Amino acid sequence: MSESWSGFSYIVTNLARFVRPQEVTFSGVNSTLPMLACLMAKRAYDFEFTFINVAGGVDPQPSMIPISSSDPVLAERSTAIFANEDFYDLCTRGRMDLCFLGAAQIDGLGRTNVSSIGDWHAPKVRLPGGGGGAVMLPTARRACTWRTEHSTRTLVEKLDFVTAAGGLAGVVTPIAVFIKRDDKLALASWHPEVTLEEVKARTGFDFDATGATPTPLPTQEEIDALRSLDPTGQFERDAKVKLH
Amino acid sequence: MSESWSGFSYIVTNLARFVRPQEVTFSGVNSTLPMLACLMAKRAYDFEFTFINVAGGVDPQPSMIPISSSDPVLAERSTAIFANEDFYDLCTRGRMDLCFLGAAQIDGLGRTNVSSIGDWHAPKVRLPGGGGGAVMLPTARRACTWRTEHSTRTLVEKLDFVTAAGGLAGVVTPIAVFIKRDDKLALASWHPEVTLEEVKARTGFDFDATGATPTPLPTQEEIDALRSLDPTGQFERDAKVKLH
Amino acid sequence: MSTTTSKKQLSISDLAALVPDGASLALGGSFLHRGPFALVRELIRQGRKDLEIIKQSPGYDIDLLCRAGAVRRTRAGIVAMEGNFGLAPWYRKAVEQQQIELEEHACATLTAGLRASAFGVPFQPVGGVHGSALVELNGWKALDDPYGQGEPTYVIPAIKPDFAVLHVNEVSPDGDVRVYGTSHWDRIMTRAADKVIVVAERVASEESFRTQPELTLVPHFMTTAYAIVPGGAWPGSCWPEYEVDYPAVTAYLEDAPGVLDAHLDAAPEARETEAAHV
Amino acid sequence: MSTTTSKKQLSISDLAALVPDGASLALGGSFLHRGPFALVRELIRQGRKDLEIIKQSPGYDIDLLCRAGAVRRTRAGIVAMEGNFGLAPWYRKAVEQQQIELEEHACATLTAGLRASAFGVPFQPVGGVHGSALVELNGWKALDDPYGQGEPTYVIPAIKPDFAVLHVNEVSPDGDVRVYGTSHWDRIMTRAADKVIVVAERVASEESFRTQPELTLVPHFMTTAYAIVPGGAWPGSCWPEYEVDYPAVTAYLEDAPGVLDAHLDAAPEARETEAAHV
Repeated sequence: MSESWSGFSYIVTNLARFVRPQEVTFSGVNSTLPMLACLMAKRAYDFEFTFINVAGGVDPQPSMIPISSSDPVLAERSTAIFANEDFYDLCTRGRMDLCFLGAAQIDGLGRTNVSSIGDWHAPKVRLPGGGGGAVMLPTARRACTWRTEHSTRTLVEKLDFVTAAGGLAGVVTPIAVFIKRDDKLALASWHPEVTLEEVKARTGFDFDATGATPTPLPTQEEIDALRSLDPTGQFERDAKVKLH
Repeated sequence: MSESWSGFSYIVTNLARFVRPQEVTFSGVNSTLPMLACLMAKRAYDFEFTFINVAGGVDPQPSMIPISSSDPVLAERSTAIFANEDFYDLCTRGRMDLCFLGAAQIDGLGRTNVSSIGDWHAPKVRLPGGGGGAVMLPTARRACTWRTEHSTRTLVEKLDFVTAAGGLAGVVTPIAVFIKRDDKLALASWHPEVTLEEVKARTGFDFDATGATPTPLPTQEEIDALRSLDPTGQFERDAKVKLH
Repeated sequence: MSTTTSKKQLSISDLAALVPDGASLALGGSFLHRGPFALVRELIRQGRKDLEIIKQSPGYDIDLLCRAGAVRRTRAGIVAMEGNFGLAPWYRKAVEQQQIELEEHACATLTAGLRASAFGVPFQPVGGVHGSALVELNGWKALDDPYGQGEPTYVIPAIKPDFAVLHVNEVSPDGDVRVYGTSHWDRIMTRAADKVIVVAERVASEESFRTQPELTLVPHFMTTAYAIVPGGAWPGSCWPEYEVDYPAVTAYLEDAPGVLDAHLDAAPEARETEAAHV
Repeated sequence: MSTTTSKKQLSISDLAALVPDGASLALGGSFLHRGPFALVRELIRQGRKDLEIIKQSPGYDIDLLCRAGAVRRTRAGIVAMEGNFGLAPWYRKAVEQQQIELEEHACATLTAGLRASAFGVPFQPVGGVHGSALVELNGWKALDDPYGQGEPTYVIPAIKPDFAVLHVNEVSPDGDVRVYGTSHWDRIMTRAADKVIVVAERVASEESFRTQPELTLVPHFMTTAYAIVPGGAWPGSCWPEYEVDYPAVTAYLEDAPGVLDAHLDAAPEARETEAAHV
């Protein structure tokens, strides 16, 4: 562990910590950080799990780490091609243990907006849209998301549009980890370099913080794994994550 | 053309004559005679059509002619595997031009029974069952069947059970060819060695015979094709077709 | 992944032991072709009872199970020995004498029920069926198109087998599955069932799967366990390994004392076990 | 079959000419990966208008078509350039300024609509969706389970594109199609659409297809016509042939006069035509 824990490393590492032994874990499009988290979990943790992804890969052996999280290299030397229809069906029939889904806005019930900022019919910003969320979030056993910015713009009291409901099991930002408790997002831990008060001030919804503590620092295995995935720091620079 | 046209050759040849240029034609399980008809059409007729079958074959090049019409050799050197879900969907979405389906009893509306002789709940004979018929007969563009016995037992006034409705486009027996006209079976032609009166006497339902004629004799190409498919006459012996 | 390997590979008898009395089994293959017959025979040897058999086109398998008295209920599209063998005699007798319950389907309606399970929905629309007496028999419901575009459409309730049981050409050490030629309805069965168990002709290297992942029908994480039984689809075919053993089917169909036991003893998995004990 | 061959192979411009103004197109691939981009560019060169674009995850393709003013409506799940390129700027502008109509889907609801067409039924149940505002937006209906087992389930109306347009690795002379790596949603698009048109990296021999028929994604009888354009998925990837051309995407995204034309002229199919004219 270096002198400080970067927001980039904080997000990737804490997403990786949602991965559990023997489970099926999925990462999708527009999801570079979850992709790195899944690959980190394969390298850092001493247990087996199945990593499937939107490129059709099943426990692939990619020859490089791609910029695009849907890059076909993520199916390189896969043992099977598990294409889009297949992994969506796996999810809707209740067999997707953990999936990572993108979000622009998140509310206190763990619902997401990926559709529009402002009115859907006359949007200020047209966002990417429904994607996996509306179907996967309510049907995956656990769905997690992340934001590279922790602010009242991203963690909101009220979504501009409810693209997906069903309740996130986890949310990771540069400074905090939320989990689901009583069908709401509750704080699990916060970045050791910020305070609980700062997390509250920068979050648009109220949350329960019972039992929350500073997040345990990354282990040497986690640090080594991320360094091996991003040896030049290019992913970290591209992600432009800021703690403050 | 030999001295007489056997019932076996009559059925296979007249089934083959339902095949049309550029169409997709399917043969299924328990369907040795349609299988031979499709292979005959490939050899005897100077036009292209796509032959798909229940073994997943698409215009295969089988190294032998199998006893079982679902034998995997029927997908040998196929250009694609078009498995069961795929060909059923092709049919239900209206893209199956011609399919051959089995039947135990046929009524004058071109409906079929493949379920039971006698009451379904206490059958005298439990037949193979629904199979392709209930879904394919109403959704294929044309569905044809055949019987190796032409009698009031097989061509009936009233089915013991209506397994499949929708109306057959064609029925071939050892002595007659029926086609669909005004949503009923009408006689198209009869075996040149029997009479129209015999066909009527041996058929359990009334039918229109307007325009019906003796069936045109097999061409040399049809005769040669069938001989090449059954050089030892084994298929003909196994089929046990009798004219009378 | 090497650690998972040994856990998933079982003997045929241990594989069969995963299936309890009363279980519902979707059996792969079609008629005499690439059916999980070694597993079916092993269930009979172990005296399994009250099974529910789900298959669009069973034949030898359902006949054998009926002959052994192992079946409570079957949900099937078309049942026959096929080839020149005609009807399946012990199955026929079991239905005619009402010893087993039959849910008669069109093949595509059974597939629709499996699709509903695979897709995680309670019912699945199916084309056709209109005018068939199977509708009333099974109590299938037609739903109006809520968008007002199509005709009323029949929907089939979800069918969720406890096990999908396949016979396949190759399995990886970790349980990835590959078949050659048609996959019949094996694919949808593996997506609909609670568990997937597999009998394979042989193990192929993980490397060979990584070289052509497009050929994998079932990824390893869906496979609960497998056994290796070369020739296990006997007396049926397994393309391109072997053809139907017609004399063996003829011998099986003889209705005489001792025929069933002799048939079971002649099977590859029985001979293998015997050989192993010598 | 050799006679059919020449009939199905067309130049990329003749292939594009099959698509009339106002047609609905399901485009294969996903984001920057294995999209039928040569065909999309050719439609723009030919001045096609009022197209309906159907794709779970369009990006470069829909952006280019919006930039050229060729789109009337899109039905999509998620739209982005992906990688580090973020949103699709000309698509975004077209929606924000209400120049095109958007039917926003979850990817799986679009797939459900395609499945309904592929299965020949008017509607298709889909898992999830509960609680999403997309339901009201699109007027999706929930149906009760007529068998009383499951929860009310949303059904999606059939989506039937006029054309499925794929970019693939290999095509046989007669139009059989093979792809390596993931097939994305290409398979269901080909089963849902009225016609299938294909751009391939190369022709592979009929013999190679007959040797491994299990790898064929689309059988020849479903393919209306195809063109051969090596590199045609540029600036995207086509596994395992080539990776994304990131500098070309960056250049495309520049908002300046002449950029669109320069981009179209730099495409492989344009350079090939030019070379042919020299």
